[in-house]
Formats: sequence, C-alpha cells, structure tokens
Amino acid sequence: MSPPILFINRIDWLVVVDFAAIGYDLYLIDHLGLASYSTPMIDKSVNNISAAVADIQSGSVVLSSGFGDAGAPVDLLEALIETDAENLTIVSNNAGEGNYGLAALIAAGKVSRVICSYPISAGSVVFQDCYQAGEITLEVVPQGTLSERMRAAGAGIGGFFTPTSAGTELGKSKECRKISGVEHVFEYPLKGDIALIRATRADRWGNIVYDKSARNFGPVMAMAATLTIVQVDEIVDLGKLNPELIITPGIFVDRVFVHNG
Amino acid sequence: MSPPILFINRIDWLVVVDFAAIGYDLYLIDHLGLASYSTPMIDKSVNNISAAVADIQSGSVVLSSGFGDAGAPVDLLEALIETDAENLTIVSNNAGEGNYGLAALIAAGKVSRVICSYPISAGSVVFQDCYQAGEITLEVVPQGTLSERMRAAGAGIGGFFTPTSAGTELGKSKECRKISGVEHVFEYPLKGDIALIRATRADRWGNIVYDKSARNFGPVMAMAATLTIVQVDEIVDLGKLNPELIITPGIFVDRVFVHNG
Amino acid sequence: MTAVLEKIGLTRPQVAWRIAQEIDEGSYVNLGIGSPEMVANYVSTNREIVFHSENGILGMGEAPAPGQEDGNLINAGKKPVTLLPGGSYFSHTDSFVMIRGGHIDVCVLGAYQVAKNGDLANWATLDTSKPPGVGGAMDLAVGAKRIFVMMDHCTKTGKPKLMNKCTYPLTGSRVVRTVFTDLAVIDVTEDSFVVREITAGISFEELQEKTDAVLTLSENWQTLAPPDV
Amino acid sequence: MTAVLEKIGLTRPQVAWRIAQEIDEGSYVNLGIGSPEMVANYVSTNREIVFHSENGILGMGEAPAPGQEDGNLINAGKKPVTLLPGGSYFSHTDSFVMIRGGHIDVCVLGAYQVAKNGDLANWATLDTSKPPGVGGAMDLAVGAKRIFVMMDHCTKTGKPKLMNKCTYPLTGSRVVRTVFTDLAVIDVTEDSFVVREITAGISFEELQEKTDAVLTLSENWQTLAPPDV
Repeated sequence: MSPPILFINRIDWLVVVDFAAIGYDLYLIDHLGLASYSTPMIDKSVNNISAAVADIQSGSVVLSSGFGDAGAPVDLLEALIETDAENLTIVSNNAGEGNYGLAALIAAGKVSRVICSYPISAGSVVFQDCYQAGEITLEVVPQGTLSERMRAAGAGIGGFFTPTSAGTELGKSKECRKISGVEHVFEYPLKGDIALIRATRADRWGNIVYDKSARNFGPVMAMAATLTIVQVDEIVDLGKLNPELIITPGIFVDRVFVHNG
Repeated sequence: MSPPILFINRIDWLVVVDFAAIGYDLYLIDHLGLASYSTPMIDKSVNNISAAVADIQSGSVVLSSGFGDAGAPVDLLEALIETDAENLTIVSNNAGEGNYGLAALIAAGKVSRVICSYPISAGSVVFQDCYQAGEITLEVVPQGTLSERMRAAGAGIGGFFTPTSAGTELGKSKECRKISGVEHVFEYPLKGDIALIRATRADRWGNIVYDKSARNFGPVMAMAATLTIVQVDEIVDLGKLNPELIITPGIFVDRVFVHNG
Repeated sequence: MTAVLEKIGLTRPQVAWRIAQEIDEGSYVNLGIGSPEMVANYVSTNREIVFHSENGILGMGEAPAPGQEDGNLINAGKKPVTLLPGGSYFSHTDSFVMIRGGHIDVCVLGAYQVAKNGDLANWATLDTSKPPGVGGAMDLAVGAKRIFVMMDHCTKTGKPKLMNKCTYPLTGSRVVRTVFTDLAVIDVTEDSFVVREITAGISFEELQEKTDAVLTLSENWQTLAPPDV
Repeated sequence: MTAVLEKIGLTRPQVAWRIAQEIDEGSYVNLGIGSPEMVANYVSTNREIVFHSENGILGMGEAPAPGQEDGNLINAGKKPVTLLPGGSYFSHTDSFVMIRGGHIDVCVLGAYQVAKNGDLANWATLDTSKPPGVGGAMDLAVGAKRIFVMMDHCTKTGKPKLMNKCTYPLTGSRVVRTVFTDLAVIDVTEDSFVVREITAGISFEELQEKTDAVLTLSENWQTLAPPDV
C-alpha cells in the first residue's frame, strides 16, 4: 500500500492523494477550507434572492432580458435595489414600465445609463422622467443590432458589419464598408458583466427552458455576460428536461433562483 | 351586388376579384395557368426525390449537412448524380466516406470544389484520390469559422472578425485587425445556392426537428441557402411538432422529402 | 360599387385590405405596430400566410378570446396573440436572423415620409424633447425582401409625405418597394414614384398636387375601388 | 510506489490520469480526438465534469454498451457515445459559440509542437502529399479558457516537441497554458516554459536535454508519480 503523496498542483489548492485508500480519487481542500467532497455535485441553484445578486458591483453592465413584461426578471431587478450597487448600465430592449422591475431600479437611482432599442413605450414614464432630468444617458441601438452585438460578445466574434442603420443618424459615426454593393456599418460586441434573465424551468446544472415569446433576449444575454443569473418558476430534477429542448445549456448559466420558491 | 373588377396587380399575375361572390377573397390565376385555389395551403412536401433535386443547376454551391454520417443527406446527394448538374461546389464539414452519399457524388465526377474543415477522415478515400489527381480543388476552413460564415450569410451579416486562424497559414492572406488586444481575421459570409439537409421530422410548413447530435450543421445550412431541401424520416400533421422544439422553422425550408416515404 | 366610389380616399381598413391582396399564398410577413396590423384581418382563411413577430414568433394568430390572454404570448406591439398550428417560437437573435437575412417576404410598415428613391423615414421626428426609440424598424427596413409602406398620403395638416427627399431622419436608404396610401398605390423604381393604382374619384392631377416628388403614371394604371370593409 | 518509480516516463493513461486531477469540479471540458479522450476515464464519478463535444453535445457520457450504439449520438471522433442526465444537444453554430466565446473551461489537445510562448502546432505536418484538414482545432485553440496539451515529450525519433519556436504550421498563437508529457508537467508563462512537476526517475538535466527551449524549474516543483493506472 502506497503512502500519501503531498504536492501543490495549483498555487491555491492543497492536494492530498492516498491512491490506495480512495481509489485514485482526490480529496480537494481548497484555500477557503471547504472540503469539496461535501459538494460532490454541480448545483447552481440559489435559495435566497439577496444572495443571488449580492456581489453585483457598482458600475456593472447588466443585461436584462424581456420584451416588455414577457421574460423580464422583475424580482432580480428589484432585489438589486437593496444592494450597494449603483451607477449601473442596463442593456435591455425597453426601459421599464410602470413602477416595478427595471422602472423601480431606475427610480431608486441605481441606473446611470441605458442601452436599448425602444425606451419610449407608453408606460416607461420613470425612465423618460430621469432622461429628461439628465440623470440617465441613453444609447439607442436597433433591436437586431442589439441582439447581434450581444451574440458577438457571447460567441467570441470581434465585431461585424451589418446593413442595419447604414446611412442613418444611428450609423453616421460608425465605420462604413460597402460589401457586395450594400453599405454596412461596423458594430462591436456588447458584453455584460451580469445577465439577469427570466425563464420557466431549470435543473441544477443550470439548463434553462423558456415559455413561448418570453424566450426573446434570454438565450443571447445568457451567453453574453460574465455572470448569468436566471429567475425561474421551478427547478426540476436533472434529466427531466428534454435534451433536445434545452434552449440555454447550463454552460451559459451561473446561478438559478426560484421565484417564490 | 358589385361586378367583378379585373386588374393587373403584378406584371405576372392576373387577378380576378368578385367581392360579393367570394367574400373579399381572391382567385389567383398565375402565369403558369395553375389556379391557386386548387392548392389553398402551404405544402412543402415533395413525393419524388428526383423532383426534389431536379432544378439544381451546374456550378451551384451546395451546402451539405452532417458530421461524418450523422445528419448527412445521403439520398439527396445520390439523387443529384442522376441530374445534369455538374461542376458543383460542396460545402460540408467532411468530404464523404466510403462510396455512398457525398463520396458517390464525387466519384460520379459532379464535384469540382470542396469547402470543408476536415477532408482527411480515414474513410474519405474517394475525395483524397480525386484531390491527388487534381480533379477537385479544396478550401480548408476551421470548423467554427465554416459554421459562422454560413450563419453570417443566413443572418444578413456582411462579414465578421474572428480570432480563429489569426497568425496561422489559414489566416495569412486575410485582412487582420487587433481588437481588444487580440489579433482577428476578417471572414466573409458563405452562402449556398442549395442546402441539402438530413433531419428527423417535418410538417407541411417545412418546420424541422432533428435527432441528437445529427442536428449539427442542419440549422445553419437551412438558413444560409437560397433553396433548402430537407430529407426527413417522417412528415407529421401541422401542429404535431412542439412549437418550443422546432429547431428550423419553415421560413428557412423550401422542400421536404420523406426518405423511403 | 357606387358607395365606394362616392367616398374620396380610402379608409385605413380599405388600405389594409388592398395590401392584403398584394400578399401571395405562403408568404412570410411581418406587420409593423399600429395600422399595418390591420392587414392580417383581410388575409382570407383559405390563403395561408405566415405572420412573423420580431419578438420570436412565426405563425402568429389573431387575438385570444377575452380571458385567454397569456402574458408570455404577445406580439411586437406587446398585445396578446395566439399561435396557429405550425407556428414556432425562437429567440430574438434568431428572429433577427430571419429579418436581416432576407427571409421575410413582405414587411408592412408605417412611415412619416418616403422619398422617390425609396428612402424611408419612420423612426424619429424632428422633435428632440423626448428620447429617441428605434425598435426593430431599421432591421426590418434593410432586411425584408419587400417593404410595403402603409400611410396617409398627406399629414393631418395636409403636407405631402411622398417626398423628393426625406426631411425626417432616415430609417433606411432605398428600401421601400411600394407605398399604399388612402389615395394611391405607388411603386418605387430606381429613382421615381410610379403610380399603379389611383383611388376611385381622384385624378392624377389631384394626386400630384398632394405629392412632393414628381409622379409617373404607369401605362397599366388602374382605378382602385376596394370593398366597403 | 516502487513499480511506478522503476518505470522511466509515464504511460499515456498515466498522463491522462494526471490531467484529470487538474480539472476542477463543475468544469466544462472539451477533449481532443485521440489520446486526450482517455482523460475522461480518470475523472472520478463523485466529481461532476461536463464534457463538451464540438458536434453539439454537452454532458457526454461514456461509450454505450455493445448493441446500444446510436449513429445520431457520436462524439467529435465520430465514435458512439451516450448522454448523461442534464446533457443537451445543440447546433454546430451554438457549439462553436461555446468554444470561440470562451465558455469551455478546459480543452485538452494533442500536439506536434508547443513553443515557449504558447504557440501550438497540431493541425498540419510539413508533408504536402495529402490534403490538409483542420477540423475544430483552431477554434478550440483560441477559444477555450485553458488549453492543456497532452503529448509525448519527444517524437518517436527522439526529436524535441517543446520548442523555442515551432517549425510546424501553427494552430494558434500564444494559446497553450500547460503541457503534460510523459516526462513532466510544464506551464507556459509569458515567454518561457516553467517545469512544475517532473516524472519520478527523471532529472531536470535529462528533461532539458530532451527539450528545444530553455526550461525554468519552478521553486515549488514536485516529483510526479501517478498510480499504475
């Protein structure tokens, strides 16, 4: 029977190996002192909504899913109000409606910049007031370009040429190029520090399923942010989601919070 | 009761309107003399495989789905052998195996150019022989770039910068740009005249469902070609496919052929 | 027909009806928010047209019965809709692949102005007191195979909207195929407006007076007299 | 341990075992075709690792039992595999979004050569008699968060593969994080090879002799003595 061998295999990991005793498995004791054998599974679920958003930093670029109310992560946005994070940039199709969700976050003075396609819905009074008061800056991006810029960020594309906005006010300060006889403008990736997403069901690996047209910006935002947090109605057992129907695989998801769960 | 009004509303359509008799519907009699009321539904199914590929022209760029055998449109490729089309460019991940499907099409002398990522699988003897004999030219494209170039064609993107192949032989003749400190190369869209795709199920609108990892290049090729022809195992009634699970919506599909159907 | 002929200028439902006649069986169609949505009402049930909504729906059906609304099933105008058999859901990204990639056969949009070269102005006025908003208009303008514009021939104050050159900010350059107004159906060619149909009761001279750009009358022009829808 | 120590140089399964120890719980991992596939055999069942296959699979499981093969469920090497609970299927395009977009935590690739600056050569030899083929190697090289190379320290004819500069065509520039050979575990820093572990029975001097580039020995270097897997 061989003795344990002790070696450092990463600067912050202490590894103890006793091959004979554990059948070639490792007991990993990380620098926080937590033994990994106490969490032998991937589990991205978070029980507490405050914990789900606690580490979002001031100045973050926050991608927020939804088209109007459909797919909007209302609870996650409202949970952000209670954190210390401020000076946020919100990327979303709209700029909030009524006085809940994104509108509530804006009303709480947490948002300094909005990047969106359509901030002038009838109900977006809070945003429009803050905009008129000069408290929020606005970047208007065509809806398809907004989506494609986030996809580029998620897909490792450095930038792309699109005909959308060529020859218009929104394209006038951009690099232009005629390709196959059509004028295009160059667009850069739009990456988020955080994505807040609303979906229907998840499993502990973070696989995500949406409902009908509430899917909208969820899939692209999940892939475009460094940290992706998803609000769902339900977490089901691993293997219960149809593998053909998982729209956002867990590789794009970091945390899953069950709304009212 | 108003009389019929006759007018030309497109140069090649003759339109007869009798509002009172037909409740504001139109009887459309097209320039081929076929009355459209005899086909009052969208039906993309084609019963005869020869008919499915009959109008493919010589010199066409043909996108052919599949990764190895999984998802390869073997019957459609073999049906092409019997047509007059020659001098074809085939875009596919591999260059055919054995002596069936793509390899059979190559062996029949129909293919003058292959654009693919990996033509050197153990079984791709037919291609390799033709390549050595100088009968086929080859453009090797990294697998992700191949997929992304087709997506750009389908998505109306004029071109994109990718870090893939920067600093390598495959990137050396391409426009380079450093973005966020990383070297990128510029890639153009890769559009097909025809896409030949293998899938599992379809409905008469051309909605498509795939099976497991045979999905691979099907979705992107369907969107990247002018004419998309899909070989499926089964056509089901409209409404039988789960609308959340339709991977390729019928908007990208022109013809559906049931294999052995 | 007499009831129709006595009326000068079409109603919006009549314009919507006229546009519906222009849409082929099997077309994939995106209808802009507002008046263009009316076009769906005049596509007959024995002609299958697949309606696309930019928020991720193909095969969109009519509004649900009261009480059957689903907040997760809405159209681009954020109103509840239904899904027809054969319909499908997809992401915004894929939706704009369809739009930008030229897969939508027809898009019907409203407009502030259209110029004789096909320039479209429909996203911003010259009023800078409120924030701008573009939505999907610019993507639709460049992407759809055919852009139909549905609008009144003149503004409420009688100013022309069919222009020699747009004075409002552009949505897209050289994108409009055909303009359907209360007074006429006008095709946009290389660099001129060609009148294909004139509403019954209107003369070409009257139409020209209400138009900023010079109009050409098609050899095959027709009188347009839709039913009293 | 004596059996292990007597042997000079690790077996390929031992190198695969060593790499497996380097992969954290919960990682998303792509294994290159060939020897790197062996790494999956040494990821213990009580550590969840999600394997990615470039042809559209996450949560790939081991080979099916004989007779249970499904031609539509294959890995990047076109061999039959299975799907674990929690696994998913997606298109090639989405698969390369994962790869190019930096979502894969670790990719293990074979190589002809690695240079001290991290340059990787693993797609083409200097033999031009057969057609070239790159597959997904260049995408993986630039996209994965960490590129591990699994290779013999020298060629079959004894020539070094850890180079001052690659002489074979590059797959990617400055992309390799760590090289695992039969003789050592070597990290690639800004512009040098730092030896972190040396296989039991090998001296640093011997290692240097078998390496084209100059090696640096880490202060915390260890002897590597894997089990006899």
